[in-house]
Amino acid sequence: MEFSGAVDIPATRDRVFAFVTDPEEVGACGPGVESIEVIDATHFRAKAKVGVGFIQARFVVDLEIAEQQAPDMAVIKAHGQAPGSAVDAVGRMTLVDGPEPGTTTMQWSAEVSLSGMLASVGARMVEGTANKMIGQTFDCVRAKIAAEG
Amino acid sequence: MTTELEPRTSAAIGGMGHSVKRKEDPRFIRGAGEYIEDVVLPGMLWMDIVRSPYAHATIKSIDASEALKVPGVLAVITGADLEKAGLHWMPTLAGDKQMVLPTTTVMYQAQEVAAVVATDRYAAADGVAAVYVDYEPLPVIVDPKKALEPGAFVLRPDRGPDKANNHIWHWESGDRAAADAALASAEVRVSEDIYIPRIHVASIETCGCVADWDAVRGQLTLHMTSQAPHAIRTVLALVSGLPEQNIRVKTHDIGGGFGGKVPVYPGYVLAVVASLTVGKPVKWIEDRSENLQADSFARDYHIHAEMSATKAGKITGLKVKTIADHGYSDAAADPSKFPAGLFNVITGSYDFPDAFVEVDGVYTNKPPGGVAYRCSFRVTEAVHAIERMVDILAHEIGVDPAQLRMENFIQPEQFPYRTPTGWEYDSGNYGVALQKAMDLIGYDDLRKEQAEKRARGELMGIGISSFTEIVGAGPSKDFDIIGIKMFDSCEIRVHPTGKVIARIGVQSQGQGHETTFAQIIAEELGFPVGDVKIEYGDTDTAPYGLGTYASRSTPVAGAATAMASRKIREKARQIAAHLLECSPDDLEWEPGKFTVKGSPDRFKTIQEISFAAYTNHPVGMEAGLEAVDYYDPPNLTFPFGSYICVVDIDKGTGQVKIRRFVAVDDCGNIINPMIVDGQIHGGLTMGFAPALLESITYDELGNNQAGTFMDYLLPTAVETPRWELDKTVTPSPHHPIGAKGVGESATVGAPPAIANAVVDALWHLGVRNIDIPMTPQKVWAILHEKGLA
Amino acid sequence: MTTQHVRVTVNGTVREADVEPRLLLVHLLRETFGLTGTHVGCDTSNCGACTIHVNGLSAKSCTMLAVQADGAEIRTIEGMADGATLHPLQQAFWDQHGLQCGFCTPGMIMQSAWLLGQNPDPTEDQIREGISGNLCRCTGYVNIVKAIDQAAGALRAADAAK
Amino acid sequence: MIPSAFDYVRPADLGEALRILKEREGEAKVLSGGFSLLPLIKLRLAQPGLLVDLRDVGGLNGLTRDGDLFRIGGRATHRQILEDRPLTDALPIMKDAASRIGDPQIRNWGTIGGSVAHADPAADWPAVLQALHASIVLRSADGERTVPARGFFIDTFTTGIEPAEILTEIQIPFPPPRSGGSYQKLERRAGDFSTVGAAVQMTLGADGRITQIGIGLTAVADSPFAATHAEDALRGAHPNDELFREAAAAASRQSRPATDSHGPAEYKRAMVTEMTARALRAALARAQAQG
Repeated sequence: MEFSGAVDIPATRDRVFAFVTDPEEVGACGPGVESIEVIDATHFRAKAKVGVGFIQARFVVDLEIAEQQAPDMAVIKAHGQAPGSAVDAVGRMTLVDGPEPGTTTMQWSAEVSLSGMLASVGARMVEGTANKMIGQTFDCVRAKIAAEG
Repeated sequence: MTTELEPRTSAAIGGMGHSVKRKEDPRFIRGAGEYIEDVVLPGMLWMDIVRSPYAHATIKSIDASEALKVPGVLAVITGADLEKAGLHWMPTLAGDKQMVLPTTTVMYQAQEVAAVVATDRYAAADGVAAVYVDYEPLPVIVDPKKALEPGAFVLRPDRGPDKANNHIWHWESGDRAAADAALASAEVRVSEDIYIPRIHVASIETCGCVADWDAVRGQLTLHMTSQAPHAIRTVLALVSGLPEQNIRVKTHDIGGGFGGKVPVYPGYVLAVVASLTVGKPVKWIEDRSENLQADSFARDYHIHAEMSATKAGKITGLKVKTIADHGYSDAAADPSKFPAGLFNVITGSYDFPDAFVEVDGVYTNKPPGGVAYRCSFRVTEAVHAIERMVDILAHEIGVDPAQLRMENFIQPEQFPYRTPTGWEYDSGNYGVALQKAMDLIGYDDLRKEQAEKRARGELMGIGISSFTEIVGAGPSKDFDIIGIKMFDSCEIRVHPTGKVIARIGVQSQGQGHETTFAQIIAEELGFPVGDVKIEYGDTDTAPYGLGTYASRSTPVAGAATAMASRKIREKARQIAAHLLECSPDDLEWEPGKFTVKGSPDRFKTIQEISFAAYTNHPVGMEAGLEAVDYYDPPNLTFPFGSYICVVDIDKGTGQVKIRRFVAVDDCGNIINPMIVDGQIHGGLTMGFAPALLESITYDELGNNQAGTFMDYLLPTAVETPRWELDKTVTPSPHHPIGAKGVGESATVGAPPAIANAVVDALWHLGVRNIDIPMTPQKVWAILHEKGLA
Repeated sequence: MTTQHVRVTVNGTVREADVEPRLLLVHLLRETFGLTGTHVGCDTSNCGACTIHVNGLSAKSCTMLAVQADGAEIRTIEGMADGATLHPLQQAFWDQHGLQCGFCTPGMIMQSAWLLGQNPDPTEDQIREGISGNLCRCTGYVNIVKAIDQAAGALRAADAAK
Repeated sequence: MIPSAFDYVRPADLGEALRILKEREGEAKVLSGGFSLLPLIKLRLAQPGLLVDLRDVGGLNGLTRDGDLFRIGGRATHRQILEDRPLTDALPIMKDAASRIGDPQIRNWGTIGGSVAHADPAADWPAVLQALHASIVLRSADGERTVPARGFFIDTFTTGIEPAEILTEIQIPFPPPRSGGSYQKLERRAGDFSTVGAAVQMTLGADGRITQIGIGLTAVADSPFAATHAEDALRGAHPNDELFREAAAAASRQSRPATDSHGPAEYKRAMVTEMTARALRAALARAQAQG
């Protein structure tokens, strides 16, 4: 599954870049994240309860900032597992100056692979759900940064 | 000749030709059958299996610590544990090998990764959820054509550097040059790509076992769902090193098999290892998703067929090239010499001067494939291809498909008939069967109706399938499974009071062996069928046999039963002569008694003779009345039939509705007409299902898209057509009772009749082929493309 | 592990057990009470092999919790025959060869019994619709339909004789 | 398939049920029938901490006519609805839908409230209730509210129901004279979830024009929805086949189906057109048959 989009954020590229590469900050925006454990500067592990409605699975997700060029670009790889299911994703973010001075446009794309029971049994809900969760994640990023003023 | 067989025995005896009510039914209708899940042993533990979400991945680590904290969990078994004992690999029936548990890499979604042993099934399931396996995904290959491309990821490096690709084997039959020549000089050539997708037998009972290791006695008893318990015992002995006499395989009642219970699955081996490890009986029962996702599959054949003919419609040649997707391991139950089964029966019911067929087996990231769906030896694939091709040719040259078949059938006087791919058909009368089906359904009127409807823009189609089956594997000169020859056996013991117990090497999964085998003995010896008890499925007591699949019970073990009966009859003749004080040659046999020729009041009943065998046998003769026979058939048997199907297509939705379906079958002499009809009803339904409903598909990551009965669509009573049956009877000349086997005929014959009907409804729009299953969305897409929907 | 007390009447006999709330009703019957005539075939309530009667209504016991049945009247295949006398449906399934491997049979008979209670004289279409929640892999349904029709006749005749 | 552990309570009345839901908000899940919920729990795709079984809660399974309203209790089973002649005579669409849900065993135990609160996008009732302009009554410990079915279904498995609320009743307006409805369900096999379902309820005026129209669609978006564009095209118009085809096409354009095992999105969009047109024709015939 491939998804992409763009979001305008009322902050500088430096600030946005710092936010999205800081596990503690960006982690809280991940869907259903319950805890974040920072392993090193580019590796962290999240525990997240994700799903749709009351259909939820507890995933352990290993995240890695696989590439970064401050303050323009970052690639994050995720590898998550729940009993019987697994998810692998690569998210790419490119930051460019936004329409207003001092704002940033984040262009993003994500490739998501779902394996196991959820993919077999939940196929008719997976794509819509993944799309929504990604959208919520970026909305959250914008909202949090915007809230800093 | 094709005549109905009149029973030779009275209804009280109940020999061949009587619709004797089944002896096994009283327990089933009371819920008193004993299926594997009903087996409970003292101290029994439960095993459940951790399975891979990935279709291809490296296992970085397995952390069982949390699982071992779950109350009730006693042990977690991993591939590393098995490796220490050399048990992490096992052989498949096709001579390939398969992991029991992986040590480094998983090869298909839902592959077994670890086993959890616990005090009950709920704790075991909790344990499974608590095992954490760290995977690193690898590239997935689901398309066998991509698997064959140069540079494709090599899935089985364990096969050695000289096999550094995903090609398993090449197999061919017939004369390539002759077939090429026939095609090159043909007036008419037709060719088509036909794909027959993966399907799953999905017997309503899943697989399972209870492994019971008795350390004190050094005895392993394996209660299991198996169609071939003796072969399993031998494989277990070879793999485990346990002495074969200390292994007992016991099958109990089996809730449907259809071939899916022939292979050895890792779960069985794991339960044995678990019982050996913990010293208690261990039960493992698959759930439905495990069954649909991980057990062996049928079909998955990518066929390219070319056929040549004269303009007048005389067929001249056939050439077929096929890619066989076996998943990550070749787990077919085919005889060693036949890696593509009996696929070279593909010339079907037609008199082909020349034919050539080749098949290449390929590895992909799917569960091991190549077993059965009510037909294990690739006959369904062959019949589908040839019956589709004959129809395409008929439409192409504008000859009615029934007429084209009639003009190209092997004629009755040509039997025994040798095919260009090497088979010798025993007997057949194809034209009579087709004509009977045409008369029954009112073929000519249907063609008129179709023409009228087509003029009004309505879509109606008529499809024929005139199949030839090949069953009864098999003659030991050619047929073996992992080296064991494919004979089968029967042992009969007549007790002094004239009651009989017989044990057979085959295994019922619903076919009614307890009744039909008793009828064979009733036919041959005249004991009333109610006095004959049939046993099977316990390797400690039954004689060795290869089991029940490929419609082989009647052709092979049925013959053994008749031959063992005849041995007993000969001894009985000696005893009767002794009792009647005459020469054995002066005695006449009729079912149930020997009579002195010309003296109808001087006779001895088989019951009297039985008693004498233990109380008053001739001096110098061994006491008792017993015989055993291991039957090695001289040839296979070739049942056949003609099916005609009428469909109406809903242009709005693409839904295909089967309006009528007539099936005329010929399986030679019939033991129990009621049971034969039941087999045909079931077989037709398992032919209908993959034609319109069932298939297992995978996404590009190798996720099984039909992992529950919510998406793997077994037909209900609502969709299933109302089958109309009739018969012709052409006995097998070489089988002792002239029978041929019928369990799979209808599954083999039905799909092309349905496919031909659907294509027939759409041919005028330019449609040549639709691969099964012909789902509404597939049919709609065609109608849409043609501007009709 | 918390348990709850369940008391049910099964085929006329009161039976009790302390069970985990998650215990499926089919497992209470099969494993706690040893009534193994009720089978599990699919786990997703598609196949109907686990069909029983709960308070007179046919139900799929693999999709019901044991605790949900607390206080209920349950009838299973083991409760259908009257001693040596088979229920007319059992007799008809035998007469008409309405079973092969026998695995779906108990559920099929229990659903048919409920169906004939609702509709004593069903048409073939109504029979087929009435067993549409029960999958049989062996018989192609032809003889099952015949058996239900035979039993319907027998039950109507027995009713008329009363 | 074995569920993970949970607690279970079977409150004796509605008050107790609502109190428990409030006390254990977030982990408690209402069980009403269970034929939607338990398969998911067995697959461990849902792992509630507590199931609150409404079996003993009385007064929730009535089917009554109250003036211009049909009141259907949340615990009324599909079978009760199927067999309720006053309801199905007035609203044959209810029988169309009830007779096609699952199989007989599921209809014996599955409830309309359970199905509606579960909000599977492929379940049949939500589209029917939207076509009928039904209302949904929700109770909590703090009181009761009645919300329109339209707008209730927010997303896949997500409705406007709050965690501490129980769906107690469905209210359906009694249809005026010259009304007819139909539910057309396309399924792969008997008992399957819908590939596409189209629910239509219409009322004709004395002049034959369509005065009231409701169209609900099943399984072709994240949640069942009302095909308002099609309704707009039909309201006030004289019914005819061409108009129906246009309206059905408008319904299709408003759908957002996903490609899955039931078929590609393109096929489903086409089936929205087909099933909606069929439902419109059948509803019209029934409305006209009423005089």
